[in-house]
Amino acid sequence: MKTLAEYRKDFDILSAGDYIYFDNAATSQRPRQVLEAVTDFYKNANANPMRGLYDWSMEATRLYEEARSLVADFIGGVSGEEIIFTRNTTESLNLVAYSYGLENVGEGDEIVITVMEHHSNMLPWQMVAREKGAKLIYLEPDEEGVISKSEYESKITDRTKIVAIGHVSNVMGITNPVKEITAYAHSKRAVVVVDGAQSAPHMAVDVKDIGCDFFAFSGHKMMAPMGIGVLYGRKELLLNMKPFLTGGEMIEYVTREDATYAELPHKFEAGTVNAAGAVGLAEAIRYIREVGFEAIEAQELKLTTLLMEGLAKLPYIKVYGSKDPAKHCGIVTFTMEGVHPHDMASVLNDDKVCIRAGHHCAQPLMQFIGAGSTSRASVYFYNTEDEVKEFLDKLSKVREVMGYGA
Amino acid sequence: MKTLAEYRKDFDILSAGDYIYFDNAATSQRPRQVLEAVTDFYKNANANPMRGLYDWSMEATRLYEEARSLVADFIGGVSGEEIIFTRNTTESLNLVAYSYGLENVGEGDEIVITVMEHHSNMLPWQMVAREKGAKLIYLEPDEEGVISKSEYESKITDRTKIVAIGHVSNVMGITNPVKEITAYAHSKRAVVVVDGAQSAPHMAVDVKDIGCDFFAFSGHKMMAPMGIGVLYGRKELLLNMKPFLTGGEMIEYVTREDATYAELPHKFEAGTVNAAGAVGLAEAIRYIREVGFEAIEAQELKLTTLLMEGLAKLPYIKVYGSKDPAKHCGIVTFTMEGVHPHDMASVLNDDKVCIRAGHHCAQPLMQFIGAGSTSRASVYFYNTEDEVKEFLDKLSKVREVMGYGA
Amino acid sequence: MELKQLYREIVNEHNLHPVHKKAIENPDLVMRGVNPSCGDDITLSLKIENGVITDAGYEGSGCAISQASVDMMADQVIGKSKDEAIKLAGTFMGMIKGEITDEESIEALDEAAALQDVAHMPARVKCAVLGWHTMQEMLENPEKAQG
Amino acid sequence: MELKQLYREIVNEHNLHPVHKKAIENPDLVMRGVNPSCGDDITLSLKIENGVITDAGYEGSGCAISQASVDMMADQVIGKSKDEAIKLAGTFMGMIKGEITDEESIEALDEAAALQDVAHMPARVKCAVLGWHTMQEMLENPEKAQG
Ligand SMILES: Cc1ncc(COP(=O)(O)O)c(C=O)c1O
Ligand SMILES: Cc1ncc(COP(=O)(O)O)c(C=O)c1O
Repeated sequence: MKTLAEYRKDFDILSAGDYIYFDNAATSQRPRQVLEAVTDFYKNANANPMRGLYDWSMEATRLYEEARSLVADFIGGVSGEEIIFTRNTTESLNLVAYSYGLENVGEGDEIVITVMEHHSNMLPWQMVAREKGAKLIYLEPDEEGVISKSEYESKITDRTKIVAIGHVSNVMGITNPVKEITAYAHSKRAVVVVDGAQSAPHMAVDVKDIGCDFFAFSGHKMMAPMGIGVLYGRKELLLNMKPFLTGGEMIEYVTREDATYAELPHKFEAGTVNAAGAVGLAEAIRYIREVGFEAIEAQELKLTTLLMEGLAKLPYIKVYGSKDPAKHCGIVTFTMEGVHPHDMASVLNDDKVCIRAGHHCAQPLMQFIGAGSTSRASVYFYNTEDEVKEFLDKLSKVREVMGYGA
Repeated sequence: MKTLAEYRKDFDILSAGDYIYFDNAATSQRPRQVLEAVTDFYKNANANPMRGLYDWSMEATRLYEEARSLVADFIGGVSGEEIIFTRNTTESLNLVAYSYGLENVGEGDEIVITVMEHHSNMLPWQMVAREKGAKLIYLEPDEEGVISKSEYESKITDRTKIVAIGHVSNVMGITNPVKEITAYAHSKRAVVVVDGAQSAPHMAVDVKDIGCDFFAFSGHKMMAPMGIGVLYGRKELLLNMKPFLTGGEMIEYVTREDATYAELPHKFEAGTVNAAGAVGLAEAIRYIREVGFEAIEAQELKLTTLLMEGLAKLPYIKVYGSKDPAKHCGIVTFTMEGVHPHDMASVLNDDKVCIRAGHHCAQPLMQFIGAGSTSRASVYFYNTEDEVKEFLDKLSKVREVMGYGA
Repeated sequence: MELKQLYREIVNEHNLHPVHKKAIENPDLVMRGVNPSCGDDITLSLKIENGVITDAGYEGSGCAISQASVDMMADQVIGKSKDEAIKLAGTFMGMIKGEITDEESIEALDEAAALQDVAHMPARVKCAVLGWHTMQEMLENPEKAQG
Repeated sequence: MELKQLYREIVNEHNLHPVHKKAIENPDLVMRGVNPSCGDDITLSLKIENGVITDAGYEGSGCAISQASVDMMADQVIGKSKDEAIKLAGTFMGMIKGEITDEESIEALDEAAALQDVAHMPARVKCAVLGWHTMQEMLENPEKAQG
């Protein structure tokens, strides 16, 4: 079995440079194996899948559908018909908003989301609420980032048609009780959409166990190429939904007036598919399985603990969310007294440390926690303790650079 | 300067195998340079573009925006603000249908398309017509595939709000008079959408010269990776359009109720962008420029001429569209008496020849020309005369295999 | 069997000189079967007396594999009971999908067993099973098959 | 200039001990300037007499670069005519975008010239120009700047 240090060597960008990459919640790095899987696809079997009657196209189709099966398996053994390939989480969530939301939400109905949502799981619901005259209700977390039972039980009601909730917050790192919320929402006959962008890369996900109706995630945050994402949807719901994008590959018959649509999941995949992207995602899943979520979680916890312990020693640093590193999913958001996050990020960049600063596509959460802007360090399993130590060391010098003496 | 034979060596899949790939209208092959540009991106500057304050993210942003400028230049020197990156032509056309069509077409209005359209430039307009109670009007070509002046002048009227037309038909190979149609449509104050999926890879396109309002194409048909496409839109129109997909990266401010949107073109690019795909598209454009459209068109004409001359000698073959090879853009669609196209494709595949058989995502055109299904051979500049000869030789033996004697 | 050999030795004969490509008199069950991606489109008719298929015919068009397959099927099922025919259809579809490979089961298909190699041509699977699938549908759900 | 040096030698002083970060009395022009992606948010006030800027002040919050830049700008433009100020803003923005590089033009910016290296930090360009852009806007379109 390879050690984590050996896995790290699969990432040329990490081995090559002297950069510390702590912006994994934005996008991950890709191991050589994934890049090679994509290149091999183009070198050996590149063709437009789905319709060709020749070897390359059949092989491309096989690889694409194999990727679908692997994804179906990866999120808990659902059926391949329930897996739709999209570009990213954002497109997956928009698909649900347009094809399910606009059709099933009416005037006076309610849609429940949380104030922690990424804009991608917020704006589509604002759109549905606006178009349909429905009300958008926000769940609010406590200090530690937790959505309490009384919070969701008081706001999810018989009027609720859709509950859309992030599995893991990209700012607080907290894992929301999606299973409990789903059970409660289902008791009110609401449909539940889970934004898994920040969970799928970091923990074993079982959508059947969660019980949710839709689950969305992005390949690029879990070592797959950019440009490939996933939407899981329960078959029963997908069957009754109108297509979203229309065009080639998603039809059975087309006449001048109308069309009948292809079977699931093709009904939702219009146009030439990103087969190479799907092949890359399949390879990323194989890679994750080889490393194993146990090892991934253990390393992330070790790094997060070290990070939070180090930050706690700096009196001018404020960390958001839970005090427990195990509840951060590798994501630590913080501010430094007197130093704007953008200046901090620039100074750290000068030391070849990559962190994110800003609103993290979660402006309402920033308003809620009363911070205009914050800094975020997010790790993945290929990061090291040495990197965390070096980061803390560099960070402790930022205030001096910013004129606050030593 | 490299010869075409030398360029061909850049395509590992073509050099490696003994396959004749004549399904270029479905998707092209990619040269090593494009695959390497993508891999290099991931190896050197991979990060989520647009928001990062560190070197990798700034470099990723620079490369992504450089790709945009190159695309803007490639289609005739428009502004980068007018270039929206999408997944493919299908998504580009859906964007126009949803964000422009649904807002600007009303009951009793008319949308004019042609019966030759690919489903991707047909179903979105059927959707708009259905949702809005508008009428979808079909332009019909003559025997040679030509849309005559009287045809479009009689059907584009004051009631026409949108004219959506393929630049080059993916079945007939004919180039439609998009410039003339645009001028006429504009005189009726209709907006013109051009589907450039089959033109952009094969000829110099100048959208300003055409005068159209929107122009859509796919990277994967012009040697770029799968998963990246383009929509050009006139700034004036884009400015007034609502966003299509919503989420991260396309906003300025978000409150709990509402959001204000980012400037063009970001307003239309929600979620993590496919920067690596854009980088691949940029490299493909550089590659096309190096080869040159003159050389590309000359080679395609040579091959098409040889192909059509050869087909003309086989009495049981019927070719669709113009008799003039120069009017086929490398696309030749045909049928063989007594042999179903699917059987033909299977038999040819047994001889390692890749052609497409079926309805080519253009069922209404199939009904119009009275063929349930046809075969299509489509070439690109990297194909050779030897391949055409071998193809003709193999083709001439198909009827024997299918039981028609020698 | 190699593809060209399959055409030459089996498929062409049934495709070019079908025995059952015709309307039959007073059919008891009639059903249309369509394969949209290929354009194959057949209408299958069965005559059934005392639970036994006494005649079978089809009309329509499609690729050689779909036509030959349905012609062979008609050959096979005439004289068989409904249940036997349903079972045979299951065997055929299992074979084509590569799920049934034991010789004994496959031998029961007689001449149609020759299509086994279509299992290696995923793009043609739908063509090969069209007739069989249609027959299974109409025997299992006779209420859907107009008489 | 290296980034840390830039902070230490120029930016910090203006950021931590700004001279003009205050309301001015009876301003003639007031305008808010916002940089949504960063959250920088300032309100700039100018007092203008006979076409000459006689006082300038700002309030709000933002990163050190945006704050220092506007503070230096205020220093620079007090005593200058509206036209000179507009021209200076053009020079500053040209310098930051890397379009103006000749020393002579840049020297006119006095201390603000030190921000030239922000041209190599694309992500910070918007921070550096916020104040200048706002001033240019309000001088060119005084009707938009409430008094
Ligand atoms: C004319 C035409 N329009 C649209 C498309 C759709 O392109 P894509 O599948 O890349 O979205 C194609 C190709 O399949 C085409 O040939
Ligand atoms: C929680 C969450 N949801 C949604 C997204 C959007 O993902 P993408 O940009 O890949 O569509 C992200 C990441 O940016 C995220 O962190």
